[in-house]
Amino acid sequence: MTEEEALRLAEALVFASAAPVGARALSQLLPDDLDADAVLAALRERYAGRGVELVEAGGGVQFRTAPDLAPLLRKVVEIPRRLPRVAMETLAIIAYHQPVTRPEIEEIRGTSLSQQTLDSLLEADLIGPKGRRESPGRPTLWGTTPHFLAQFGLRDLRELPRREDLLLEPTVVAGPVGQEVRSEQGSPLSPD
Amino acid sequence: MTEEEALRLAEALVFASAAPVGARALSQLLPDDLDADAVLAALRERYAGRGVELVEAGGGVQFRTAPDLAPLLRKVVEIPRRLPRVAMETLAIIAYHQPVTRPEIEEIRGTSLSQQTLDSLLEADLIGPKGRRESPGRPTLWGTTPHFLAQFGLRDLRELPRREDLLLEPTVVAGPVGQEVRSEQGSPLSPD
Amino acid sequence: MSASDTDSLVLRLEGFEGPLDLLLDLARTQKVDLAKISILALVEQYLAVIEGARSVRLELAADWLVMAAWLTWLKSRLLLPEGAETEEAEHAADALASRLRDLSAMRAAAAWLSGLPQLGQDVFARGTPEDHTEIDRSRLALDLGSLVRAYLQAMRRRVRSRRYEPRPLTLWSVKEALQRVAAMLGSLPDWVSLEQFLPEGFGSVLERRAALASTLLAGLEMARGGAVRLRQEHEFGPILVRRAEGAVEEGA
Repeated sequence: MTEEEALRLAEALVFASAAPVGARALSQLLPDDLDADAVLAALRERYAGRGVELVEAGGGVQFRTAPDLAPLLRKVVEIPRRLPRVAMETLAIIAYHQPVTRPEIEEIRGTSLSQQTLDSLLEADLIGPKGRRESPGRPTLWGTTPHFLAQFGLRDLRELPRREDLLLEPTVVAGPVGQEVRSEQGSPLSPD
Repeated sequence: MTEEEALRLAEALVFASAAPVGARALSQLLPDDLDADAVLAALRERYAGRGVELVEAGGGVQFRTAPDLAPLLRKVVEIPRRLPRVAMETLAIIAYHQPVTRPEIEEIRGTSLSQQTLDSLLEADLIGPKGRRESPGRPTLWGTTPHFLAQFGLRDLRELPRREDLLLEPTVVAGPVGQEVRSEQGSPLSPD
Repeated sequence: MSASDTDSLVLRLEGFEGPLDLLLDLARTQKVDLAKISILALVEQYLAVIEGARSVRLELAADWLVMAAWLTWLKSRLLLPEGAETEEAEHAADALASRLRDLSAMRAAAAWLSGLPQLGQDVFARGTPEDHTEIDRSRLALDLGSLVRAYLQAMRRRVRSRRYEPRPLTLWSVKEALQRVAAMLGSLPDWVSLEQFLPEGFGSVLERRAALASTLLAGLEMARGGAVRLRQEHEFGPILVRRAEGAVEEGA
């Protein structure tokens, strides 16, 4: 198999799949002397700057439309509703504190979590149950799903910004105080 | 918009659309001086001989895997079958309410349960008979199998998220309607 | 904070997701690093807002008031001269600042996530993915998430379709007791225990007690009207009934 043939095959494989495709799935199709990662890298290069690009997300690669075309495409492609702010905050808390129980989420937000919010995240397949905490009442632990990574175009959870970096908020720091670096980090749960 | 930009847009549009894209749909996004047919023709040419090709289908164009690659892909892409929604709901109800009779499942779902659904769960070895209820007609009791636990990666049934963690009760039990539901939600075998 | 700011906060109170949300917003208006906010100033602002809101709407949710009470305690301790209690308060103040930092970080994380190009919103996957699988019926894609979702769906549909029907009342009423006592009275020669008037066949202890209470009420009612006399020999002893001939005697 030539390199060009490998490229064709990888292109077809990734194009056909509804979910991100891992290098391992490709390597099963390739002869031993061809490296799947290298083939995918060459494929990405070929699509760079095109209307459809190869991006890494959720443990594999996937073709996606270029972000700059979104305004035009939204006119013709059907778009699901965006998640409301509360759901996004809850999702962020679950992403950063996972595995986490419902009372812990409520503690961090300082308010109760509505059925609707949890439902919307479950239904969007962004979160899922991750076992139980071995503490009184054995509450369910929640965490993010692989689809969460795919949805936001993240390779893995380590791509989330570190919490201490998030705290350098440009909105709070008015004026050119940007260099101020804070090393300390709020504890995830500080009980009263 | 340059011709190259039009090509990018056409590529993204055809890629993202759930149905074949006609020249007219594309022309709505293009400036007047660009001919949609010409753009699609150029796009087809660009993809000629590649792993994915632009083909005519159903009054428009669509990307399709190159015919010679399809047999190669057929072996690899494994998409496990999903249970239909009705079967999944039935399975969930059996998991949470077992041992449970068919009329009880129908009562909970508020609709009759087809033999086909029950058969599909039996065939998949996800449920099995668990004796009979000692009541008129001696209906069969259904419960989940050990294979059910293995399929969902559970050690035992206590690993299922508890119903109260799913937030069913706190909001549902608002007023007399909820109370009525709650009292029947308890295990069917346990008297009040 | 100026008076007009306070007013607008009062009006916006319903827009806040609980006390912590409001506190964070107030901390932001101090326009400094969250690590350097003045807890005292924050407490005063919060209390001012809550006080203002109470003058407009008396019914303020409990958690707002609980937070206000806690902050009042914190403020009083922070104002004390140096001592063990101040130290305790400083710990509490640190904990509050730390919670605000964490919430703030999660806000920022949510904003960061929202800024990412989202699949299906800003970038699109292939609209017509091809399935080259020969469907292998031996494998099922089962995950706990979809099981739980299915269960929620079934239960929610059920709640929607359910109607409330009150249970029929099975308790022996005073009216029924009155009729029964009146009907039986004529055939009684002498004092009899009140319990003799109870109907037969109760399902539960509760029903029997309710019937006894109704019968006692019926007896008292009839005694007041002079139709019967009631007597009780000693405390908790049986209550006796007979037809009245003269003066009415009160039951003990």
